[in-house]
Amino acid sequence: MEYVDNSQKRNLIWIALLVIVATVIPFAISSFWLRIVTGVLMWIGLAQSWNILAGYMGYVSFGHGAFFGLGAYVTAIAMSLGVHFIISALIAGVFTAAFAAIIGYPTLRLQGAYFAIATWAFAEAIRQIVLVLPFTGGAYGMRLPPMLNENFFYYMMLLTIIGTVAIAYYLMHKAKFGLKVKAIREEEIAANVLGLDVTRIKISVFALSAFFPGILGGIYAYWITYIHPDSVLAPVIADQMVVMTMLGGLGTIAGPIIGAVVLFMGNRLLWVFWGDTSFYLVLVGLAVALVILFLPSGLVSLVPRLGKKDKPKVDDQPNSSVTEHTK
Amino acid sequence: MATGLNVKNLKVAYGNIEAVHGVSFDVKEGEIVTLIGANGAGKSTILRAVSGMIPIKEGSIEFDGTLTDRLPSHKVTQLGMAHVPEGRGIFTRMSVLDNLKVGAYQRNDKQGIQTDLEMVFELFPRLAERSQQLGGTLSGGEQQMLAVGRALMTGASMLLLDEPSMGLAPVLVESIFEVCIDIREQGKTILLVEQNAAMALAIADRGYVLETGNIALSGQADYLANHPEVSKAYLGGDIA
Amino acid sequence: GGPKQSDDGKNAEAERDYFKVGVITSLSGASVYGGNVTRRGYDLWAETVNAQGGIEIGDKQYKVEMVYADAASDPATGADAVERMVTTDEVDFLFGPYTSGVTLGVAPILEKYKVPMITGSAESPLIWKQKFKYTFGSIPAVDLTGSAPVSTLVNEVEGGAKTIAVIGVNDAFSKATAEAFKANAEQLGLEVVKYDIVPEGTDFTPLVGAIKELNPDVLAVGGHEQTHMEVIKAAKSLGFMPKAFLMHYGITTPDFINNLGTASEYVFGGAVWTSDLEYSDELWGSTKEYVEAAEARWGNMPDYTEAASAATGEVYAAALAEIGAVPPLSEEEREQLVDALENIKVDTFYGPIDFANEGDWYHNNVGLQPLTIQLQNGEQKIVGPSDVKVADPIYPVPGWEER
Amino acid sequence: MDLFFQTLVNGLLIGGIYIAVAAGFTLCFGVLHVIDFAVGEWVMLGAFAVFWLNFFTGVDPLIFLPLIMVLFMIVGYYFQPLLQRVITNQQSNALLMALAFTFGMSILFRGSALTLFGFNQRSLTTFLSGKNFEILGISIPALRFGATVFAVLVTLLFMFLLYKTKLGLAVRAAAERQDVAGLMGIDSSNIARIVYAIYLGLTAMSGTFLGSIFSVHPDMGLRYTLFAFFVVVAGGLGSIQGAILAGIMLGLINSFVAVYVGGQYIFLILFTVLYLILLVAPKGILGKGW
Amino acid sequence: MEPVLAVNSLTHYFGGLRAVHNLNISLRQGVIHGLIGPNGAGKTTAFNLITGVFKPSQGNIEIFGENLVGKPSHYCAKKGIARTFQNLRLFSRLTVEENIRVVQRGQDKNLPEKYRIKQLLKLVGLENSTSNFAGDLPYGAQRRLEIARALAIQPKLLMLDEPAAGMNPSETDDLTRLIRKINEEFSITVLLIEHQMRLVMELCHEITVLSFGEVISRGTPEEIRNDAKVIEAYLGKGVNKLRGNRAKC
Ligand SMILES: Nc1ncnc2c1ncn2[C@@H]1O[C@H](COP(=O)(O)OP(=O)(O)OP(=O)(O)O)[C@@H](O)[C@H]1O
Ligand SMILES: Nc1ncnc2c1ncn2[C@@H]1O[C@H](COP(=O)(O)OP(=O)(O)OP(=O)(O)O)[C@@H](O)[C@H]1O
Ligand SMILES: [Mg+2]
Ligand SMILES: [Mg+2]
Repeated sequence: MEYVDNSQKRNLIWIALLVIVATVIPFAISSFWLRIVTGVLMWIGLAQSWNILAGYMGYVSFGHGAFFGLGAYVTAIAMSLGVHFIISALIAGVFTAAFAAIIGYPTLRLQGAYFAIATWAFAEAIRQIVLVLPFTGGAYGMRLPPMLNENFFYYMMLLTIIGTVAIAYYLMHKAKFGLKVKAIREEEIAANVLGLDVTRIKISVFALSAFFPGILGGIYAYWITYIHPDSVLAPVIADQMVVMTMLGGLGTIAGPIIGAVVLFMGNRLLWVFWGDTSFYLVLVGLAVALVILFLPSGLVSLVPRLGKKDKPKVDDQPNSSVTEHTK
Repeated sequence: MATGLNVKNLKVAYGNIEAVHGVSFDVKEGEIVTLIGANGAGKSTILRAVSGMIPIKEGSIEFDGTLTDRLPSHKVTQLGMAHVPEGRGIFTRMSVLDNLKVGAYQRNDKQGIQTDLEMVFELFPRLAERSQQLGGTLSGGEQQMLAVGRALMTGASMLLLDEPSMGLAPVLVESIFEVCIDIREQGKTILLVEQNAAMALAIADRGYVLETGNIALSGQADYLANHPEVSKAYLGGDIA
Repeated sequence: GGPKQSDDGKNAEAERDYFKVGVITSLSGASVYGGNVTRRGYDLWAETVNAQGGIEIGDKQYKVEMVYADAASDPATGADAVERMVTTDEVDFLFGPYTSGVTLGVAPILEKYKVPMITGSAESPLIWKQKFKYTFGSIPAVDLTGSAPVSTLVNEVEGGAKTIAVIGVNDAFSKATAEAFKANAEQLGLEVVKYDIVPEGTDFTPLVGAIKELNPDVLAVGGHEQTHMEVIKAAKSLGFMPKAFLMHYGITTPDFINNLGTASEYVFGGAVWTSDLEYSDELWGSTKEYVEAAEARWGNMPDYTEAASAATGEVYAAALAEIGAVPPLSEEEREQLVDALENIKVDTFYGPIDFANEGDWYHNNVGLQPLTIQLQNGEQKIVGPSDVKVADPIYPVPGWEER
Repeated sequence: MDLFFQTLVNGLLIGGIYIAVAAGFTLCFGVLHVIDFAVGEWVMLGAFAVFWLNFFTGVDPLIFLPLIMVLFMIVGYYFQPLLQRVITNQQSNALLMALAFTFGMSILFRGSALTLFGFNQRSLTTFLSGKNFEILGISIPALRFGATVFAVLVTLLFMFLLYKTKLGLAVRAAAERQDVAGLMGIDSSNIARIVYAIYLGLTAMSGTFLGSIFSVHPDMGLRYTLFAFFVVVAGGLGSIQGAILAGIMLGLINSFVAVYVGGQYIFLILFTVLYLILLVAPKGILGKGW
Repeated sequence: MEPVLAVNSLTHYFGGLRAVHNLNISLRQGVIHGLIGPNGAGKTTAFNLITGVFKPSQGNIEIFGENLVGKPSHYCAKKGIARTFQNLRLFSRLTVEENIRVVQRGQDKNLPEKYRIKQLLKLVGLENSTSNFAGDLPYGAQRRLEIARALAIQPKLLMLDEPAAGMNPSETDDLTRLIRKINEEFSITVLLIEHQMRLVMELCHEITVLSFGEVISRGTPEEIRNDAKVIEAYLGKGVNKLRGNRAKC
């Protein structure tokens, strides 16, 4: 018991430190790097959201870019109607979550690769719809009123990301909900037969994993000031969520964070140093392939403490772990 | 040249956990030898190691005079060993007939294959009825029949059977053991893992009792069948 | 807001004896082709200027140093690139991206830091309607340039086209091109028998098949080089030959001609510049000399995008000379530079460059005359408007078999 | 009426192109359970290989088809163990690992091609290029026709291989359970390498056709990854018959939508149809996918 | 008293194959009912129909008088049906403890003593493996874990599909005791599929014999053991015949 308390205290100290560092970052680095860090944050959130679905529930979505893009468009449209940004971004999150719930109902009946491709197909369909709809600007894209305040966007991203990570951590590692989700990943039929409302759980997870990308899309839109189907609805957005998570470590909290930092930062660093030619792409590609080849459990496996799958401690009071989780 | 199977000091590990701790045994040509032991004793692990499905950690395995412990499973199979794995390993997306044909993959004697196919169908008429059904949609017991049938199709000189009677109706359990006897009469060798130790010892020549990765006892089948501890632990007291 | 560094940085930095010039363009991604074309133009300018000792300001010469960043055809990456150029690399001014999308993504950041950018491409009219103070463009928007070739085909050829089919790809530039073609055609009384905007990556055979059935006099296409090549290939493979093909950007690229061979012959296009024009120029001497230099450097005939990009540098040089600012430029000097750019009119090998100060083409170059060109014997010939043409338009054009 | 038949023919021929890229891909998925993200880049590399061969020798690109096949089969045979390493790792989801790995490879290939060959558009001109012949007033583009015939022949050959030969039996067995296939005397790892080799050979060959029908450049692959996914999924992952049918169906939709509905809606309709197919027939239109 | 489970003229087709035909079963509160029959007779299919995994082609399924046809599986579970699977379906990458916790309704500490994780695991002899991954357990242990997991939802009816498969006779005897205990101490009605007659004959109060999807016999163990039809179709003659066989050679 002693030990547990200590380690919790230690964790708290770590978290406190991280929060302080995160808060002061904007004052410590140049605006260029602040931009990059803001981008990193965004990708952490996207990868983490994807991980909620794929890592814990085992449903690999290739359509998550669509939620990001929808979020961006909903925000842009709402703001063009005069709605305040914060409200617009929240509307975007709720909209994408609701949309995911609707599309999830039929789609989540599919398994494995079929689910993956179906999500990809609807994401493409959405991109095409946005291209032809009258109020999305089509191929001309949409412009948002610029508010060029790096710090603001940094903190918005940070806030959302903390929210994503915290919710993912709480739901998937602490609450019983996470166990149910993992049970579905392991054996859907058995989970259903033993009383879990599999359909409802799957839809909730899908909606949750779409909620944050929706908000992030909204922040992105306002941050970059210009959105276009090719920039916010491109398939490569989903691809990157996948690769970042795999790179970092699937089904862990730290994995997507590490993956996003490494891939996005790495990409940008290579881009800064070798970006005057396309050579940096060779390095990016090579790096991804090599990590997957030699570190199949992702980069988290380099840090054993982080890579550890969430296996509860063996103690003589199995009940104690239960009480602290459910609230 | 030594024939049959000769295993010396076999150690097998899954990751860091050693499941079999230095086991030696042999099966002579034309014998039925049975391995009995509780859940998790390491019986299946030994069979997997012998057929080359999993790598071994230490020791040697010799089959018909060839050292096979470093050979991949398809090479071992080509030497004439057929393994009915635990969990049956049915090709679920292939028809029953194709499953059986895969069994005969390494054979080229059309005539012999045909004869064996007829033999299998005679043994398990259900398979003949369902020859076009996909393996995966068979009932559990039907799959077990298919797994055994498929092994018979290999024409191998030695069979490793991992719980062939599991999930089979009592009548079929009998048939399976009868088949074992038939096969042995054809001069083939059988290494049999069975939970139904009474039945196994009833048809076997010799047996080994495995306890948590070690051989605890071995001897003639009758000796084991009448051994009080074996009887208590694995036969469930008196034989029904 | 913004980090202090840029402010102190500027003042703190010691005098430089060269200008730092940022180049943001697509070196990878969807628009890699055009991105590299613009880069060729920018590079040739820098090399030429430096070979001549640099930009002359007062009695001193200042060389230029180019700093590149790949926008990867993505607005967000472009925005990162600009931020880096401005705050870390502290460039004095910028050459802009190839695509309109990236331009729209980076323009607001330039407003924030007050750094001017001239783009040698980005022809979507959308940009100029936003009225960005620090963003300029040296190629006239496509809604302006699309008019000339249509009017040539209607009014300046024998028989005159009566019907037209217009297709375009659904990206900003291509769609604007198609719209311009259509609008001009309708205005000139042409019957538009088909108008369709297709998503990128479609197979053109079915559409071309349908158009063949309608048999219009002209098939006009809004797209980039790849689109144009595919449309021509599709038409040829279906044995369809209208009286004229009308395309816009892309047919002037060397790849279009190299890859299609005789099939590229007689295609009409809109342009604001061809190598046939005879302008004089301070840096290179004349259009002809520029073309020779570009050909020697890159092994290909320059097209109008490459030329516009090369000429862009000359505008900066002229404006800098006019205000007499030396590197590094302070914020004040950059403001002056923008003022100068707004008012200056520079004669280059590319033609006069004169940025509008108001209206829908705000800060876009309105100094040029839109031209109708036609590929004849592998060269772009100006065939209209009549007062500037160097060759007669060939119409109707010979069939596939007669080449 | 002519337009209708012309549209029909165009659709069928587009379908042929789809099938050409999808044939190997579906085999690759069916047997190795790998969704190769780099499929388009293999197409691109195949096209470039032919381009350079043609550039230096001047011989017609189509003549090189067998050579390309062999060349890329060798590449595939030696490349596959790397991929195998990724997918047989026990602690991870093979499907995802393979996806991420091949995603990396696709960036690598694209970046390399861009760096080495430059951004130019190149064209392959074959003896069929730009030719067409007419039957009953309908023009049939020769090159596309050739590609379709090629694709259909290759696919039929595969079906024969897979369902009528002993090798096919072994391939199907290994596809399902490598360990058990080993117990039947099948060298599964070698089979996997052979299958991957065939897949690459085919994909590279289709690159020859695609490069001549469209054009050759480092980014050309993206589009074909799209097509390949499309056909393979609609047909049912791993089902060759399904791929043929799906290819044709999608080609027809493509063509008829372009002509009768509006080019604008082509992809919107295609993707919606794909999505609906998945919902209604989750194992592909023939219900034969994995 | 109302039967726990009442199945009426249940029929199921797989394509053209009739797997279950006109099956009637009625379970009184508290019985252990055996469902036996040759391989492929339709036993597992019947389980799948009752638990809502498949939708029957025809027929009725009622639990305490409430119709279950067309209801999703989790609804059946809520109404009190729990089951195990012939081909194990544990949550392999969850620990033993988690396998149970995840299906429990409510918090462990608020549940009746005997339904708490600790007690359940003790009941099936897995109290020392709480933090092992379920997938790493030996086969027999996995079977027992499945039973514990099924119990954790506090069912009224427990359906076991070949719980003794892969167990040796002495383990089977342990299992026999376990099932009896569950039946008596938890007052749970049990429907059991099994091929090990040792267990079936010992435990069941009544047995239904299926063959080709149809009931061919029903009765007490004694009646079934001596039913010629059942011997012919299913039981055979037993181990002694083999003994004789070996002696021959
Ligand atoms: N794939 C595996 N990974 C890790 N451990 C394993 C694996 N397979 C078996 N084991 C462990 O190795 C030991 C021996 O298992 P094995 O399957 O050989 O036993 P067995 O005697 O065949 O038991 P059973 O009668 O249940 O089939 C057990 O402790 C088991 O948990
Ligand atoms: N999905 C399916 N498609 C076609 N046939 C099926 C399917 N599932 C089961 N069957 C067939 O239905 C019959 C009944 O199968 P079921 O699994 O219910 O048998 P069982 O009585 O449980 O047998 P066992 O004792 O061997 O487990 C079998 O003949 C089986 O082959
Ligand atoms: Mg075993
Ligand atoms: Mg069964």
